[in-house]
Amino acid sequence: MTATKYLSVIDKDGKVAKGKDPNLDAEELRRLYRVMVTTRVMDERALVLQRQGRIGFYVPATGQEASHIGSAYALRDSDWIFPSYRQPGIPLLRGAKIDHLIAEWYGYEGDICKGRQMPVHYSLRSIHFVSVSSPIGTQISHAAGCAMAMRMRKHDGVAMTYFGDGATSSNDFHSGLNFAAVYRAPVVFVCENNHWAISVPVSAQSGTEEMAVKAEAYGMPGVRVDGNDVLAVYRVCKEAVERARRGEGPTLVETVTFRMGPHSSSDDPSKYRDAATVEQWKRRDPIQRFQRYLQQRRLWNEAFEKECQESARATINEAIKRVEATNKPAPRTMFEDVYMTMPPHLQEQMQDLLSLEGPAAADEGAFPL
Amino acid sequence: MTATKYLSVIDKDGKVAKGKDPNLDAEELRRLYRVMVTTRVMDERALVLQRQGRIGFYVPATGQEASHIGSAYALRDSDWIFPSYRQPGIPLLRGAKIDHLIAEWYGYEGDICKGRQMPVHYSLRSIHFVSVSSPIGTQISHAAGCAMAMRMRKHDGVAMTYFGDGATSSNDFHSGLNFAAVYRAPVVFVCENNHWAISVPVSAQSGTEEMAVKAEAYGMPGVRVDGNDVLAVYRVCKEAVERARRGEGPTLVETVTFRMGPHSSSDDPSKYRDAATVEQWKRRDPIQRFQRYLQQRRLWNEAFEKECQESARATINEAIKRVEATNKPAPRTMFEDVYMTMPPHLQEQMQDLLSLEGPAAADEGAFPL
Amino acid sequence: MTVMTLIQAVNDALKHEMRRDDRVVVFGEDVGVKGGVFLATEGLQAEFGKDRCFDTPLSECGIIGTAVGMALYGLRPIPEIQFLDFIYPAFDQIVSEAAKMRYRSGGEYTCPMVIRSPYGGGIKGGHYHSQSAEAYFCHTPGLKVVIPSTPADAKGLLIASIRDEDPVMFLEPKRIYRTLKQEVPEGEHVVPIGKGRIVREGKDATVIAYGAMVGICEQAAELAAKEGRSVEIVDPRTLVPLDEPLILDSVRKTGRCVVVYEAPRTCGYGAELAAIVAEKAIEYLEGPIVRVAGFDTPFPYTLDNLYMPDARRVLRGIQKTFQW
Amino acid sequence: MTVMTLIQAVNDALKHEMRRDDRVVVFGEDVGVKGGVFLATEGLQAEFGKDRCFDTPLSECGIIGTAVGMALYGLRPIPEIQFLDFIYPAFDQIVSEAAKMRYRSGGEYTCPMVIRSPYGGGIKGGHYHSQSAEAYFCHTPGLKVVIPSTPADAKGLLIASIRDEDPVMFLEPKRIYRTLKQEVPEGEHVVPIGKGRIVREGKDATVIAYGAMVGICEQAAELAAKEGRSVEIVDPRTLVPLDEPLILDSVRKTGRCVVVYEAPRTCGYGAELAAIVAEKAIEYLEGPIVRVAGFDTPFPYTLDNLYMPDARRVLRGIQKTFQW
Ligand SMILES: Cc1ncc(C[n+]2csc(CCOP(=O)(O)OP(=O)(O)O)c2C)c(N)n1
Ligand SMILES: Cc1ncc(C[n+]2csc(CCOP(=O)(O)OP(=O)(O)O)c2C)c(N)n1
Ligand SMILES: [Mg+2]
Ligand SMILES: [Mg+2]
Repeated sequence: MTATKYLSVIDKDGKVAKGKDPNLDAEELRRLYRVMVTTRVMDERALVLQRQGRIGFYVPATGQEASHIGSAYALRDSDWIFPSYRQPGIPLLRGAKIDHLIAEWYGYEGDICKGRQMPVHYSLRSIHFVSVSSPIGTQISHAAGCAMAMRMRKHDGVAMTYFGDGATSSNDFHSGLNFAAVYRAPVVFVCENNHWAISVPVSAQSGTEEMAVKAEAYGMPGVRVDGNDVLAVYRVCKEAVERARRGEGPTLVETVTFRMGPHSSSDDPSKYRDAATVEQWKRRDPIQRFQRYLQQRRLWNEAFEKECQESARATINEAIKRVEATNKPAPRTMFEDVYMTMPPHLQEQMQDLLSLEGPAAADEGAFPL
Repeated sequence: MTATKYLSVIDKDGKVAKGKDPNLDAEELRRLYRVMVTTRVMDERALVLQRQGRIGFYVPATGQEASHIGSAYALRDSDWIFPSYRQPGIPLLRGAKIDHLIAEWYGYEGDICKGRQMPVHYSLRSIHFVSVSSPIGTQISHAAGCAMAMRMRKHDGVAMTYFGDGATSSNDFHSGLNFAAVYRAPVVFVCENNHWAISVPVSAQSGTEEMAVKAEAYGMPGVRVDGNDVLAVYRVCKEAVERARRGEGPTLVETVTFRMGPHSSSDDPSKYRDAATVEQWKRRDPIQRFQRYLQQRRLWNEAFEKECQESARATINEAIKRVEATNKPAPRTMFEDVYMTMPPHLQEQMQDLLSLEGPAAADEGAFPL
Repeated sequence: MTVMTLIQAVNDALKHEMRRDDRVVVFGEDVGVKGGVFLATEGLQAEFGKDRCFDTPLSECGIIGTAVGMALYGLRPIPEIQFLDFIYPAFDQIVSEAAKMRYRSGGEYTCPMVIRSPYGGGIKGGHYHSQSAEAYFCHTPGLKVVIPSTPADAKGLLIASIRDEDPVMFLEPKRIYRTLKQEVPEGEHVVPIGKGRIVREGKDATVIAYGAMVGICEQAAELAAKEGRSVEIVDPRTLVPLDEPLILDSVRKTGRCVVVYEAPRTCGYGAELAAIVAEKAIEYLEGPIVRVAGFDTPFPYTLDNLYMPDARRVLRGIQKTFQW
Repeated sequence: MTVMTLIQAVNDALKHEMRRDDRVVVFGEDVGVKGGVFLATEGLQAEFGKDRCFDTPLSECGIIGTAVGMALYGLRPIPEIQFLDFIYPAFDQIVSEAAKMRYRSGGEYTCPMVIRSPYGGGIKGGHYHSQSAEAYFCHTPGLKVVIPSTPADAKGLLIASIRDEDPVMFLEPKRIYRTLKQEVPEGEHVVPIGKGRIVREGKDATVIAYGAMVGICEQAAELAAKEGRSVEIVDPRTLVPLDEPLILDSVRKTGRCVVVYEAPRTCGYGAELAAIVAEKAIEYLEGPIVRVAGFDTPFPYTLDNLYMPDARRVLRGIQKTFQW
């Protein structure tokens, strides 16, 4: 854990110092909590499905719920999100259909992406959640460009983009922040510093301990915040979002958090990090922290918890059942959406495949990462 | 001109405040001056040759002599230089053969690069001056890599790399500085901020007014220095070089200077910048400034000046004559050095060309940039 | 009709589309006040303001990355890459993002944009101002690749590209930016993507060429005519999607095929043309499919006139298809 | 001889060369403690220390850019790109710098290095963990491109690549990293660059394939044998420089040619193979040159088994060369 200071709001007993509480109303607070719990439950279910061989791969976000849900909560629903693969709670926060998410894991018919991407690479246009890419960092300059467009068109939207500590080394981090600063684009860059890029620690990623300080290079404000404190994240991001909306330009927000699980279902973190640090961070669990706050405000009790957990589990399990009853996309779909209309050479290739006789090769291989 | 402070050593009257003078010996000072003058003369001659159609293209460095010569002077001859196209004085400082430089402009037989690159893209291995590339910024990560290698091998060399304000936006600026910082590589990054990237001013290049501040993002020191003051540049770079050699890691040095001429022989700067600013900078000419200093120290007089100018002109003119008496490289050379040994398919292509009858197409086209 | 050079036709098309559709924005290095190093964007900033035509920082990665973001948001970005040789810092954004966005999002997100860039040899630009990189983009599903060879086509194809719903690589043969003048229709003029043209009719051999090579092939065809050989020249105009029927019909008619391109020979676009013909029309062939191409070396400076295919080399290629 | 998988053979070759030559350094994302996501570099950091095997920041651009600098200084860098799909941020450094350094410096500066990267489909990696990008590199003069298809070749070719004086793209077919076990010579074992191999002799048709497609073609050849057709399989092993005589001899002997590759069809390396045969051996052909390739779409996740050429498709390709 780093020595540098950053904003926290909820203390270890769930108390908030005067003047620091964003004073969200009861319904909203409970909704936030419910989304965080559902996100956690979804992670757990998915990892089980993966181990059972029912889905091929998964990327858990356990431990990072406050970071991405608190920040996204600072936006209007019409604002645009340019995510990485580690913000599964945002679709839940914005009311995406759970079936869409789970169909994506399976890559089945009901998947908006038509089985073209690996699990958790959601794309949900209806909630302005832009298609997740695997290449690290590419979404950062998209967010800058989208925000530049908003500004040119004099719209009052804001773009928010998410990426990890590893992504700060990418080409797109540099160009995205530079362009955003030069054009004063309304964008908030959220760097979720979870201390690891697969097996590479932050100390081997950057000459700086902090990520927020990188904002200096672009002449924009950089803010560091306790990423396991949903209210602190919300407060800091709310300010950054308002600043952007006022036309005052971009902000880099660093949420200091920790990747509690493996990088993905294929990773074994015990090979490269010690259990003690993980244990330390367990005590800072963002859901428990928020729970204590709600308890303080008498918005949480065992019954509410039970209801949250059970309804999350039920919703997810029912969706899994529905999705598992569907099929893989038809072979024809493999040739669609390369272009708006299918050009002759793809039609020919499609006919070629569809006219084939005999059984196709079986699936093979297991994903290592 | 920017308001921000930076180190100057020589004042407008050629005086140096006590304790600031690096106290170079007389011979060395005069040598530095001579190199600066020769560089300026070379620029002037080359632009004339270009206008006369004797060479195809040229990139002047007029106004930036102190910046690149003063910095390179802080190195040992065995240290490595990773230049851009705007440090023509460094080969002169390091004693490169003038014929090699001029043959490169013509792309004739005597050109080390065998006529493969445009003028001023020198490559001079014997003086550790690494092949200049046109793509902006790529040399920055080479310098970092070279310095990493020096460190791994426990050699005490230093790498110095040069690039413009525009290059700070490049992918390689970001990765080069990041890698250098992470591995504490012995490298000095010299950003020659000449205020323009062709027609794009610094204000449209970066959200910051300074370039040195970008060092913060990498956790390395950033220093801003008067780039038209050869002693100031030398002092700052000397410190950075020593720091690197002591194993304390990289430094970003920003030399604040001005591109007095066009971007290249194809550019007309009157289209995008006003004459007044250029006039203002003319008064800060680095050669005149240094001359006043030498005068103060009684190391300069009219006779010395005349001798400097004339010998520079004579050396260059004689070399031009010698080079113009040579020929284009043989067609065969076009196929060499793609690989260490020529593979069969290139041999075949070479035979194919050499067996052709009839006159080849004439040269055509004029370079626009 | 007005007589225009190819670069003027590009400028005309940009103005036409910017007037017609306020979602169209043009940006890149030096495209603003300077109007681009070749003046393709001259006058745009003056007419349309700095929001619609602006200079960018020196980062092709950022130029294309932000263009993707703008396209996603609903604009019609036309980023300029100053020279095609400098597109590689943006390669990831083009190949991994722009090209795959529609597919990977199941068709929900799209990236309509036109990446304009001058390419090819012929201006004494040497190593890094002369490359022909079209094959990289042709090998990337999701991109369209368009190359005009005349001023009228430049205007008509650029307008079609801007209106296209997919990302288009619009590569301009800089060698003929100003060497060729031609009548170009004023105002609306659309040349559809996916349709080639017969540059010259002939019956003994088909030469396929695009960009600046079309003119070279016309010279070679004249030379061949003197030897009594009637050469047909086909210009595909769009490399992806390709007008295969036009090419195959011509080859089936003439029975001979020469493919000309200035990029390095190995794995160039001409290899694709040769492979298509060898798969679909081989039974009509009366000679080998001959490729006349740039050499498999980087682009040289002094000897660039020897590097680029010229009429002599094309003529010899034609002759070879008869030596069976 | 020891029985090894392809990935073990890679690891063995790296260790062998690192022991032999202390200028050899290995680096990339997760190659240190973790030993690489496929374990190609397992044990290297433990044996050779952090100066010679180390993790890097998440920047392919920086990985290759610094590798160029190290090579210039005299080291023998072996950067790993975690998946070939992620090489594009480094494309500029590879294409503009590593590939052109020797040429543009008149031979004074060189970039001997081996860029290792797993490529191709078959591990359920979908869109971004499955691509076959070899054609981009084959089209780039100055690079060598090597692709092994067996453990023994992997070791021998990797050692040859490390000792080569030019930059080599060493692309490893990840699909067969562990599916194939074979005896591999211990210690010194060099397979020269530029020499292909006959995988299987035959007389009726030649199938050219490399990487994971070699095994698929062997299955197809078995099926064809049942139909009474004797198929010869040629594995070029190095795509650049290519063992042309081996291929042309085989095609001249069999009179039929099928080219198999899993990359997108248009402008893939197979187009080059087809074009070479169509120029140099067309008079021996008794059927069209058939390409069996990946489709011109991005790589899908769920349907990846349909995307990659399988024995059915190769068999049909063979059959087509007989239907003239
Ligand atoms: C350009 C690129 N290089 C490498 C990878 C392989 N990879 C996938 S995730 C990852 C680490 C990402 O770390 P970070 O940015 O911190 O995000 P986190 O996974 O911690 O959320 C790597 C190296 C990739 N996806 N893209
Ligand atoms: C990657 C790349 N993009 C564009 C260009 C075209 N270009 C040549 S010089 C230049 C401006 C460079 O500005 P700066 O880095 O400030 O250096 P200066 O010329 O001022 O010394 C540009 C855009 C290039 N050479 N490389
Ligand atoms: Mg991380
Ligand atoms: Mg500059």
